[in-house]
Amino acid sequence: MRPESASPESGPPEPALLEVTDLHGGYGSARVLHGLSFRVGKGETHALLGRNGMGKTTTVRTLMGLNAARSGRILFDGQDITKLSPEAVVARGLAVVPEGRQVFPNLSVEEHLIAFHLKRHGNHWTPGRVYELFPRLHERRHHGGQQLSGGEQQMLAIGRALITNPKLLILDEATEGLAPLMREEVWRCLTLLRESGQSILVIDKYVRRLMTLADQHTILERGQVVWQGNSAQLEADKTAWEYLSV
Amino acid sequence: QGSVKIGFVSTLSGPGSGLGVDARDGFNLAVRHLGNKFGGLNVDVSFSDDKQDADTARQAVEKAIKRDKVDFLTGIIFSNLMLAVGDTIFDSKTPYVSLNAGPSQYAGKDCNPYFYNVAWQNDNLHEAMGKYVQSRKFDGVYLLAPNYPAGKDALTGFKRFYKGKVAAEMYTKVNQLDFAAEIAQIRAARPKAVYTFQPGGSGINFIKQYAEAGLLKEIPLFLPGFSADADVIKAVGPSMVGIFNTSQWTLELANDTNKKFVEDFRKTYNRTPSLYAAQGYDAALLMNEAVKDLKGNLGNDAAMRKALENATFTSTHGPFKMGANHYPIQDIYLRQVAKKGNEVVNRQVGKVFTAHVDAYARECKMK
Amino acid sequence: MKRALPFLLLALGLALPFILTALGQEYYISFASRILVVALAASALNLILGYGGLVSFGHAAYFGAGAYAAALLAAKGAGFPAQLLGGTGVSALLAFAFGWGALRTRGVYFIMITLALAQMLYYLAVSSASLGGEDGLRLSRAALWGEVTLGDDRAMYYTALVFLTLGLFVIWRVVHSRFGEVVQAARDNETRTLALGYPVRQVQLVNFVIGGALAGLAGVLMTQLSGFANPSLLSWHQSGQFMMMVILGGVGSFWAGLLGTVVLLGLEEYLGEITERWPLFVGLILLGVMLFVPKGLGSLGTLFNRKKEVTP
Amino acid sequence: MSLVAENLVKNFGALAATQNVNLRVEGSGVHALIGPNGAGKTTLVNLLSGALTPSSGRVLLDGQDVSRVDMPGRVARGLSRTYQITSIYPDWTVERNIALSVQGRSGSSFRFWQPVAHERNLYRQAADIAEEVGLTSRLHQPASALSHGERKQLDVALALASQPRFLLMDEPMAGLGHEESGQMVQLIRRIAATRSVLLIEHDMDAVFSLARDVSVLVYGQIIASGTPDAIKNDPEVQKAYLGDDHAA
Amino acid sequence: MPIDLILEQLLNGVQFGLMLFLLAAGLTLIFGVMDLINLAHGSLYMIGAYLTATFAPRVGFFPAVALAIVGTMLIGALLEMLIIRRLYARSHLTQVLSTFALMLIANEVVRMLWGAQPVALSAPEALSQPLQLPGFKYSAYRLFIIAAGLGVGAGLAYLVNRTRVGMWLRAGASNREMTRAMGVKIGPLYTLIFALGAGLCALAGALLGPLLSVQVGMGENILILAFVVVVIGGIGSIKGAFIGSLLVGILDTAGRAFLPGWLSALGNPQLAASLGPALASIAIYVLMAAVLFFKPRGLFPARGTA
Ligand SMILES: Nc1ncnc2c1ncn2[C@@H]1O[C@H](COP(=O)(O)OP(=O)(O)OP(=O)(O)O)[C@@H](O)[C@H]1O
Ligand SMILES: Nc1ncnc2c1ncn2[C@@H]1O[C@H](COP(=O)(O)OP(=O)(O)OP(=O)(O)O)[C@@H](O)[C@H]1O
Ligand SMILES: [Mg+2]
Ligand SMILES: [Mg+2]
Repeated sequence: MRPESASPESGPPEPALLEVTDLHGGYGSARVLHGLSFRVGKGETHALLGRNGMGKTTTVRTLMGLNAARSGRILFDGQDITKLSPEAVVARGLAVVPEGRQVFPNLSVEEHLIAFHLKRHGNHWTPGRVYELFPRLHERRHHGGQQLSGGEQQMLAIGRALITNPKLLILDEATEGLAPLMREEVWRCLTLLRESGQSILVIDKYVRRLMTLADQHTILERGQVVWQGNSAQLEADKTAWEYLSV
Repeated sequence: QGSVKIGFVSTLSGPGSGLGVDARDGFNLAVRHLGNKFGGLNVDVSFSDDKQDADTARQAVEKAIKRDKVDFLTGIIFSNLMLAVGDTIFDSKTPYVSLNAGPSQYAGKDCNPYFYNVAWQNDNLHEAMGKYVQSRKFDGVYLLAPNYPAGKDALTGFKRFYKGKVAAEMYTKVNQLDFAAEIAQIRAARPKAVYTFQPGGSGINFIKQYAEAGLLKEIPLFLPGFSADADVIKAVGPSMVGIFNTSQWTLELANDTNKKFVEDFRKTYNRTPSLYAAQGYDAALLMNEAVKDLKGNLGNDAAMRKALENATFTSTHGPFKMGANHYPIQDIYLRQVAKKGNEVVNRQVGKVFTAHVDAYARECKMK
Repeated sequence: MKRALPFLLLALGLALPFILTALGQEYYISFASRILVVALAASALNLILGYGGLVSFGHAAYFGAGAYAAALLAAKGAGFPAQLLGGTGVSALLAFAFGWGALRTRGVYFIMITLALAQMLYYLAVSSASLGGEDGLRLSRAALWGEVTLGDDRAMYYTALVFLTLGLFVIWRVVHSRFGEVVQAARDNETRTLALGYPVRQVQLVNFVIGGALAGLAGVLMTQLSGFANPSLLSWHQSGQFMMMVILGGVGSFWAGLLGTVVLLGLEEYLGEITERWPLFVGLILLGVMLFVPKGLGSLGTLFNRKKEVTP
Repeated sequence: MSLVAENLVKNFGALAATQNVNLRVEGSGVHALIGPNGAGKTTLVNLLSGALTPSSGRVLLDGQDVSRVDMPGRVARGLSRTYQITSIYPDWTVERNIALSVQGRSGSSFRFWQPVAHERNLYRQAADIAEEVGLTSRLHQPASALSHGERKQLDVALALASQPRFLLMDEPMAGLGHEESGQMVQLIRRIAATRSVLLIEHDMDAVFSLARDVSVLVYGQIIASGTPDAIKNDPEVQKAYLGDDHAA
Repeated sequence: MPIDLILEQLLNGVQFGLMLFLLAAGLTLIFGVMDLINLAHGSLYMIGAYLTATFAPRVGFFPAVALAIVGTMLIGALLEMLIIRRLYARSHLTQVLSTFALMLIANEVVRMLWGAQPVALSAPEALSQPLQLPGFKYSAYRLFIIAAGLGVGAGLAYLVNRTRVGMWLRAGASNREMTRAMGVKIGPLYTLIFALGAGLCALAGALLGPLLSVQVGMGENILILAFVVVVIGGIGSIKGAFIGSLLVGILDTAGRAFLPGWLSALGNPQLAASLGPALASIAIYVLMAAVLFFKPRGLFPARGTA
């Protein structure tokens, strides 16, 4: 399959923060990604869409160095990170809110925020600021990760990623399991982050909401990019919605 | 030309292997001194490791009997292993020459024509120390042993000859590590002497801690010889000086066999021989003597038995005499750990028993 | 191929004494009996550990209890069938009692509590004069029929072979039954298994008792093979050895117990023959296997099987 | 057919996760339970299903007190649940996963001798249930190879296979895409036609399209109960949970 | 029984407990925090003792301890890089068999280098005079062991619970992949910690060597006790290991010191003499079984770990 052309009028390409070219990968012998290409500009909020099992999480894992890429290239901030270890990738400025939260059961909320705090990139996020964003976490700061409710864990996962002060924040289903008010909180927070110039790669099932948030959208279908474009184009394009079967 | 085949089954790995290795080295030395020949026949020894496990020992013994068709068996250190393999050996009618294990069963009611012991009956050294401590007329001796049948036997042996006051009779855990509690009890009880039997590592632990507590200078410690031999001295060091112990063998026994043994053992293995090494050496001498007597004709059961029973030779501790129950009748000496030059060794300081017969011999009705 | 394997193995088992005799290696018949007996106990552990996911570090307790029960019965003049029943029964009861207490815990705690319970039994045996202390109990070999006793190598071998085959057959049926399915489910996801309505603890306890009873059976055979029951049968070294065998054989693959026993005892025997430093080489080989075949030797077999065996 | 929570209380140390909850789930249909994160919804499911024992209060199933009945006992009485964080057997095939659950309600599991593989009907039923949740194409794959969404479906399949009369579903839609969410809504509707479903969900579209009754749990207390419309317009609920975008 | 003796025996109990703690501390660090069951822990303890015994006659006791610690840490680091790091992701059972193999190898190598007989190691001259405590004299060397145990406990508790390194360690134990995805370089971190654990083993070996037989296989029986301590306390909890070791030490010592007396006070002294030590031998196992029966995850279950 070939990506539906994004319209030429999308302007001159900004310097890309993340550039993925012809990425192949998967799990052991199971191939999931079949030649994926997309780019995320500096300061851009980019949505990765697609139905269940289409390879979104696999893409994220490959970006983070958790899965090995079989072939292809990942450029981040001008450097090739295709073969780097996860810790080296994080050191370059990526951070992830992983699917399924994966908070540490044996660390308290506060320890999550202290342990992974990285002072860099303007040193924007501190534990205190995370607590401001999620007051609920502050109430629970001495609780272990395992004692938190699902939603609380999700907040913590976001806080834990922010605290590394990343250049690119990746959220894989970050609103999963959040109550509507809370979900709104996250959207609000993402909007704020975006306005502050944070680059974001977001995966979420609330496509409608993403359209107000994201600049660019990439739709995956069976490990390939089948559509790319901005929110307005997405709104207008019927074929895109078919891929999402909404 | 024929050869004499010997199966040497001993503890050659694991924590107890120090004893087995000493016995083996002593045995090998004797074989070498005899020019690799017993009574003109080439000596062919196969060694196997019993891992201090009864069933492994039984297997090794079976292998030696059934596959290698050995003429003699020897090597087992621990009495519980000996008892586990005894029936197998006796059923096969292979003579066994024990270089250490001397269980009371085989000295008494279960004595067997195929079992010969060149070392001792297990109680011998305890009995000797009982007699010596008795002779010192201490008013109150503190007795300590691990809480298992062999430990109780040891104290029974001691008390067979010690008739004085027992300050306390205390049993410890098997394989105990720390003796601080017992040592505090001893200090508080103020006995005039302490006698203990602790096998293997526990023995070393006890002596180290007793010395470290400074008690050695206050309350004399008496031990059976195997708890204070060269291996223990090597492990504990100079703080052992002063400890009394009893043994059928000492470094300084002035017979030619012993002189040659001690000297060559030191030269060959670069360490002081222990009584296990001496016993290993003696076991080889006994076999040699029997083969010599048989003129190489090993097939005949009755002749073999007669040869082993009547063997006369000079062992590392003088002329050897086998009792009616096939356990040695021997002298037992008093030794004391002392500094000699810059070495710490056991000095011979007296003799406790002359031609001592063990307590079970009476019960033996040798078939 | 896979279906034929048990029958091929059985045929080999039946023929082995003749092969050994033909090769002039009769001594190894008794060694083979030992492998069969130990393999029965190890396979019983595989039922608990491999299929049940419960790492019991006290398996020697049931093995040894069976042995001591048989030795005590033999001293009272009981015959072989009575010893078998008695030994197996005592071990089953013991496994029930120990399992009942231990199954409150999980994971490493389970390892340690089973160890503790077995250690208690060990110290009891060592310090008890009526159980013979360190020396243990001796017994004479039981009569099988007529003049033949289990002291005869071949009689012992075939007896062991019969019981190992029986034991493995029982394990196979249990593992592939509804019951076995729940046992494995509880291993893989205990909470969900409870939520599906299965009485996980009871199931695990029953499985534990089956494993314990089979180990007791092996213990009885052991006394007939060796002529004694002694504390080392109860020791943690023995428990550890069973565990090593199962892990080496491949946890939860059906043949783990047999395979692990053959390889481990075989290695020790072979290397012990050629060098006094055998532990060094056994260690190196075990390490090599674990580094390169982490799921145990049994998993090598799955290279040939289409259906993947499930390991925790 | 009724499932009743009576003055249920659950404390975790100082934290009162459930405070005097009274809830009645009756007859076929969907009873939705909504509430902010950490309100105690999962805790309530745990109490109802028997995974947790209440600090005080009672759980009644068809009028009988089951507070002291363990989880298997409640399943035997027709009460099953799904998990917020999927709980399946990752190394087993989808088919074996479901068959295991079918087995639980069809005869004793203390059968030691018959090979389970010969029980064709178990696998037939498993295949039917896989069809119902939409996993037919995945039947012979190990569950570990399923995507996140598919695992959710499998989780529901496991609960369904134990033939519940009452089904407690803890966020079945979480992590599902639009299409799958839609399918799940259909599925729940079908399930609820003959069974009593207590549905916990943050996806309000799903909740309001499915539920017959809605209860709102906040800080361990039920603050409102009623029809979807009544709840939608309840100002308390809007303030505590829904926010503006669901108003009217 | 005089009160002084009771106090002394209590102190003996504490002292024995802290002896075990020296070994248990490293064990719970590796086992609880890195989630590795390391049976070779006892071998590192043995190596520490042998190295100290080798150096002590040449350079004196304390420098020898330092050298042994450094040496054992190097061996530990090497071991981690060559073998142990391949085991983290493996099941506990694979770890058990692999480290058991390491134990066999270590025993044999030590036997090749030092021989089968035990070697000598004595307490330093400086600590040979007992100290006068109120009521009784007590071995200065054993007091030194108590101090070392307390120091190690405090240091480790601080490291694991208060420092970022400790947090990374705990995070890595529960979810290695996610910890890497948070930017923690787990590889070198684990090498370091394993070496630290080896260093603690060496310290234990060096300090216990003057009281216990330094011989091949010396680590195995004491390792079981250390595991008991760790499990009673709750795996991964330094505090738990500390309390657990005190409990075990005091119970074991009290059982040996007082039980026979109490039993004979109840009647038959003959029975008491044999029943007492029999009970004392299993006392700690009874304790462990009882603790786990009522608290299946130990006294101080570390948060969230199984
Ligand atoms: N560990 C694994 N081993 C093998 N295959 C896997 C594994 N994890 C996922 N897959 C397969 O990879 C494909 C893509 O999965 P991925 O998790 O990337 O999808 P996704 O787009 O994130 O879906 P979702 O929206 O459900 O999270 C799926 O078909 C899945 O079955
Ligand atoms: N085992 C536990 N120990 C201590 N506190 C707990 C435990 N389980 C839950 N909690 C606390 O109880 C409260 C309720 O948790 P619960 O998981 O029931 O919330 P929930 O309503 O399901 O939330 P969500 O919608 O986010 O899943 C939370 O504050 C949580 O931190
Ligand atoms: Mg995903
Ligand atoms: Mg919840």
